[in-house]
Amino acid sequence: MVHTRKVRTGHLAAVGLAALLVLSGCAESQRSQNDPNASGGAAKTGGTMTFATEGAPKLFDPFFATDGATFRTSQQIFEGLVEFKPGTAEAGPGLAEKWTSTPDGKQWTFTLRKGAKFHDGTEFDAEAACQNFNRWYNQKGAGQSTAVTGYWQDNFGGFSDGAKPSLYKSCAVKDPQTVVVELTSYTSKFPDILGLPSFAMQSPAAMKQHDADNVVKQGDSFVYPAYGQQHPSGTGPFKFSKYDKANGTVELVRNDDYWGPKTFLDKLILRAIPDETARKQALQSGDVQGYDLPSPADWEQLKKDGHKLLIRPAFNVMYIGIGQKSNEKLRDLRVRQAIAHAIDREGLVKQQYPEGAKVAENLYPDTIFGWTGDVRKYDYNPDKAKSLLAEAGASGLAVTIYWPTEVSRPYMPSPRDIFGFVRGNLEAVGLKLNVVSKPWNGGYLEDVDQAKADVFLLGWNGDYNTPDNFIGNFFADPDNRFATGSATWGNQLSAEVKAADAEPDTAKRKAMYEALNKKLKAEYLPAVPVAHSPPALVTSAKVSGLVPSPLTDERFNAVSLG
Amino acid sequence: MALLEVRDLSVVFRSRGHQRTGEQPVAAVDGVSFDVAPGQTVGLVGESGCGKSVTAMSIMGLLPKRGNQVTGSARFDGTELLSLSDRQMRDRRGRDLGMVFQDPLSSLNPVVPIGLQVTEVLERHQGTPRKQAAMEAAELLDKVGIPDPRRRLSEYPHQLSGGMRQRALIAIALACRPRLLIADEPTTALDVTIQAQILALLAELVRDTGTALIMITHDLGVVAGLCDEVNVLYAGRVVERAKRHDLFAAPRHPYTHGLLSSIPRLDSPRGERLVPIKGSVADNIPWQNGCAFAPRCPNAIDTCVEVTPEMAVDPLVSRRLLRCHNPVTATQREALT
Amino acid sequence: MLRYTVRRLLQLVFVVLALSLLLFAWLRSLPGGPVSALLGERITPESRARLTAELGLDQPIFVQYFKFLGRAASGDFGVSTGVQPGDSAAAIFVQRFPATLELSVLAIVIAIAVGIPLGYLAARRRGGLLDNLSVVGSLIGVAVPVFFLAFVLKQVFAVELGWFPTTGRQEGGLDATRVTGFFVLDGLITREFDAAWDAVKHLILPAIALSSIPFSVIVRITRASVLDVLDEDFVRTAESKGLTTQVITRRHVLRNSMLPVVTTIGLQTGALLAGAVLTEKVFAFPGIGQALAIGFERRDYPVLLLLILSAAGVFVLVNLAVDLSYAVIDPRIRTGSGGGR
Amino acid sequence: MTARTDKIDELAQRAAESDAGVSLAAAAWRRLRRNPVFLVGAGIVVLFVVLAILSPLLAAHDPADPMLGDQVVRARNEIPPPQPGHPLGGDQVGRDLLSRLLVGAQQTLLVGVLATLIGLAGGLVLGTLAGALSGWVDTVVMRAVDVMLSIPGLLLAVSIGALFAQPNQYTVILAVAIVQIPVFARLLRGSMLAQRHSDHVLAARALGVRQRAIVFRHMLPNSLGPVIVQATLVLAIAIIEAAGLSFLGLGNPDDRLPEWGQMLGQAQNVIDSHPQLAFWPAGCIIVVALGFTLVGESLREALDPKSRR
Repeated sequence: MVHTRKVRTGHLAAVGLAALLVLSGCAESQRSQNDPNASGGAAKTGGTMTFATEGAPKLFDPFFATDGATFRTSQQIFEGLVEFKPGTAEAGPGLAEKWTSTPDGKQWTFTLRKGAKFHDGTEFDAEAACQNFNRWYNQKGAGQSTAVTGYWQDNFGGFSDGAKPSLYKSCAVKDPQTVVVELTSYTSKFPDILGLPSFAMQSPAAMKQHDADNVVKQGDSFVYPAYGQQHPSGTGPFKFSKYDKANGTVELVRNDDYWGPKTFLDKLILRAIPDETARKQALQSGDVQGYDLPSPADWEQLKKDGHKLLIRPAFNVMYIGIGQKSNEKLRDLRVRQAIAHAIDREGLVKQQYPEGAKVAENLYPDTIFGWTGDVRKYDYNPDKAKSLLAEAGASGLAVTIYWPTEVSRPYMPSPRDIFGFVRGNLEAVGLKLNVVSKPWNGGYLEDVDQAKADVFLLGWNGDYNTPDNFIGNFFADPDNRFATGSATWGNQLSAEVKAADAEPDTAKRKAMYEALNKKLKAEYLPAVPVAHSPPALVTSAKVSGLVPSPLTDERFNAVSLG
Repeated sequence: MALLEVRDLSVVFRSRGHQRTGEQPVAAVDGVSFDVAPGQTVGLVGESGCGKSVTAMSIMGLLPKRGNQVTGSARFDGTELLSLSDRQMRDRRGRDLGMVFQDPLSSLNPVVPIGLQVTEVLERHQGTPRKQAAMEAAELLDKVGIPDPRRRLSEYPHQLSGGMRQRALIAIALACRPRLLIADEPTTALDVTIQAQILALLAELVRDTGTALIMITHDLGVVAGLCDEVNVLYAGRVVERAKRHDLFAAPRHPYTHGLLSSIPRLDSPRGERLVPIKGSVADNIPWQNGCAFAPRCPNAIDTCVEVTPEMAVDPLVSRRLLRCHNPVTATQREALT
Repeated sequence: MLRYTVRRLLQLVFVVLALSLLLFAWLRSLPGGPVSALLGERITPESRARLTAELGLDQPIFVQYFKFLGRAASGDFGVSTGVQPGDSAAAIFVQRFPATLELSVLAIVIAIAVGIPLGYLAARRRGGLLDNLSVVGSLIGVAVPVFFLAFVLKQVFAVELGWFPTTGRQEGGLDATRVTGFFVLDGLITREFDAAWDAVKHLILPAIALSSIPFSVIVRITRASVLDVLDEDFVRTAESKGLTTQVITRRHVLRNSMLPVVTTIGLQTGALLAGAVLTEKVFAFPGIGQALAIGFERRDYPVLLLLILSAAGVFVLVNLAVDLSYAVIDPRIRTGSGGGR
Repeated sequence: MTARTDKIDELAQRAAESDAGVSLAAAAWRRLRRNPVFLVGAGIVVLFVVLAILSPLLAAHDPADPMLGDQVVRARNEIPPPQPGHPLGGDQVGRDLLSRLLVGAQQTLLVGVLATLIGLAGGLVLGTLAGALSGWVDTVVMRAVDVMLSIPGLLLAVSIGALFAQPNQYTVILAVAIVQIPVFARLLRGSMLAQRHSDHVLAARALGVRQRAIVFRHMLPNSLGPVIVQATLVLAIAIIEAAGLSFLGLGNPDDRLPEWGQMLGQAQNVIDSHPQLAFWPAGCIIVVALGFTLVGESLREALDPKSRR
């Protein structure tokens, strides 16, 4: 120590400099030399676009993912047999040009696109397609955890070990351009679900080389193999270039062997900026050329500042759930109807929701099959609500109501303010509220799922364009967050939902869903649909070609700068 | 020709914002005059608060600029110290004028090695290069009687004994062979045996180097051992000035007499009782209204509280200046002993 | 000295262990956590039960704790469930620590470089305008919520004036090479000076915001301490030697007034992490602080556990370093004897 | 017996005075009266407290009532502008901003005071335990304190805040308070250790006074000076840290009774489009925090015997 004191700052500096030199000796710039200048992108073709997202991707193998950030990236790299038509939730041709099914809807024949190549250079053909199906079906160990293959289990059920029944049966190669997929039963979801990001086609060779299925449970979570971390290989218009974790940026580059029109951008950089305000300011200051999910409160200002606001068609629903379990008064339809009448949904939507938001009458938006406007409507009518409560002998009923903190969902931009509004409505009709607010991931979902709440605010973002994706998810299992199982009509509801989903005949199915929607409003009313709210994304003025998707499935292949 | 001529030196404290609080400015030093000849040792004696330290500080130019008003004159070798600029004063301090302080521990920088504290003076005033300065420093320490000086150079004040520290301080003060050394209560903080050594050391040094010395103390014993001439201060003024022997033989001012008879003396007959000065400084009256000491003075007469006594040659004993209306007479002294 | 150091290190171990048990037990007892984090909205009671079993979260807390310790010993602190899902908490720490270190260092350097001189001048011109300004200023500096200051800085200098970037550590487009994880350093040693400069620009605003509190405290302490030293006897002695003002300042005043200042600097450096949570959130700066902020929001318990523990560790280590540095400044401590004033 | 205790009390009393008691307090007060810093700070604090107490009367409207709700249009990011009866306009959901600020004063004071008191109480218990009966109690308590002190204050507060399953006003207060416990504990222990060997305590002990009596009659009173100083400073810290918690989303989710930190935290997303929502509460926090800090600092200086500043 006495010595350190003797060292004069001059020496220190010298030492530091020396250290630097030594380091620089062993450190070389690894910049890709042909870096077509970063920011400048006046030309129609070329340039780099940086797009700010809410979160960083968990990994790059969509089959193991359930998070939007991962899909946002993987959808640029991968393509599925089925692709949703840009700007819609409607299934259309993808790597499969067309498909047919047997009347019973159990056997599907897909005709594949010619000339598609994976990024690792291997061909995409029937063989590869079937290998993907079998990969999904044959997951083992940790791969069978709901946390890892959530989408498969939600949509196809079990695995090859047969522990749980599976929708998938087999995949056969008819010729290099044709595959035949067999299902164990009919579901309205198929083949739309093949458009889900999780079920995109990945290069069997690359997956084999990088051990794609080697998921390991470690401690409280799961560790994914090199493939998902480093070497995703699909057929999409962009190729994975690198993931700079320290900086939270994913870099994608143009795939010059793409079978379709090549991208205009040389580079697409997806940068994670969790804080919403920070994303906005990054755009305003030109650090990024666009970002996801601007707060509705900012829409007006962003447009004023000359940015392009792209509003997605609303493909979600926000509802006020009414639990059937703990509070038996709520099992009385009149009480639930009173709640429905008590809520000023027009007022709420006007005040707290972005433009383009609609008051919801069904539990799913009208773009989806089976929607009907001919349902019982509950107008805002406090007096009616009061009298209904009185009839039911539930005046001044004490109700436990849950609302989530530390979260903002597309269907619920500002839970605090929305709840404030709802609370006012409910207290106005004399309900005694026992308010419980919990962090979204700090107990809220948990409690709500265990039906601890009498009344709660929640919603759903659609994955694909079938009723089952909404009400199927809600009610197919009577043991759900509404605890419909505890209601006299609960099991009937579940049965009806399953039946409708399993009905191959389109006309019949439509009728069944419409009937179901009517009953959900008039007889069951396990939840009061409140609003369908369009989420948005925003880009700077010079960005063009980005098409907002109801499924938040935007592709950047047609995007250009300037 | 005197080395230092102090004439009518006054220091007035002005507490900040005294106008608002209406406090009267206090004169800590009130028209003090004395001379110091080369090689001579002059004592400034008095109770604490009588202004002796302030006198020294003002000569050294160490009083804070703010709140102090210094008037009069202090000529050092013909130059008026009081009118020197801060820079010019810095050049003289440590070179022409050295000073030794009361508390050796707090007066040395605890985090700087002794050596550096000595050499820095040499570097400052003589531009001595480090190495050589270190050697000189060692010699200095040796001269002030610090054993094993080389090793001491790298040691820190807390590693030295009290006496050693005081010696070090003296070494620092004498490093540049100043012509005038001011020692402000240099022995008060030390225990008796050490006191004697330090005094001896000082005496020896001033003799060898021909340095003039102003010895500031409240302890007449110290004076007795060292000083050629003694100035007794009371309430900011010199009340008696005399050669050492005259003073001790026959104190004239009642205050001086009081001081003397309040300290034990070896040569006094056994069974003699000590006579303390009654009262305290608090009883003083301002000089304007007469003699500040009057309220405590056994000899006080009416004039003492009416007429301010002036400094005058003692009518009885020549070579002595006195500020008193009614000095102590020989008979009185007899009566006491 | 050595024994002292060892004792302190042992104490550190003790502290960290105690903390880890505390945190672990508490975190585990909380709702949410890994399961909800992994399953999110799609969760169903059935899948929850399955996953809970799979992850062994149904075992008694102590069993879980010791398993955790076992894994921790091999550097495995679990996998992030919210901040960077899928990454190991350790990896997140390793990857983000340099960012926060860069930021903290710059912040504390600013605080010291401006704070100490200002404090000294204030003391020298005591009662003067500069003095009063610096005193009041330093008090205000403590009173302004860090994140608010950060907001204002960002709004004015990044958004309105556009002098600095609003968020992040570096432009993605720069394609900078990573060597050490310290972007500025990397830029220098790989001679990608544009990258280094860009990283610096990203640091400036957050660093200023972050330095506001340490700066204020340092000014105050320096001023007070210098005032104390100024009327020490040895300063008078130094004056009586006719030394130049510079020498007196440097050798006699400053060195003696540094002890309390160093203590403060230590404490403040440790406390920077707290400020970083707020500042990094505002500037979306991918460091430890941001990870903590997101971790709290998304209840990422493995990450929180590791980061809070390491924060505590760093804090204790810094203070140890400070105590040791006394010895460098104050010989009375180094040479054991004497004690102190 | 009584005679003896009286004697001791008298003895200790004298010692106390010579130590930290009346005389010093008086001197301190004399210094304070002249100190502009203190006067400004005290002015702010008094104003704030009065405001807080009277706010229910002063507030023109119910701070929880979204009376201007119909002027809120999130889609166009419109909130009620200043208008007759609502000089500052409304907030994100149309509640009268001025009324919220006024009532906010009360809640803020509540947070500050409660947090400080809890911290003080906790510290008092621990510190007294450790300081009074040294030995293993001291060791154990101080180890615990060290553990807590080994996390930077705000970080600890945030962690604690995050660890409550269901945040509310009191979890916030608690989070902020717990952080202060070790600080107070340290403080008390220190000054009590210093006193354990002081004359009056020794005297009392010599005369065989019961430990408890010594601690409570003689040691505690003399330790209060620094504690009071710390308390004033902590009040400011508590208010600021509460704001920090809200900013991180760990604040009190129920905003019917507003608190400035909460208001500031909630305004973070509209700070650029509706700065007033952030700047009003922020301004209030800064001024009040400054007020308490000024008082605290000037108290500290006044009570510090060797301070000439």
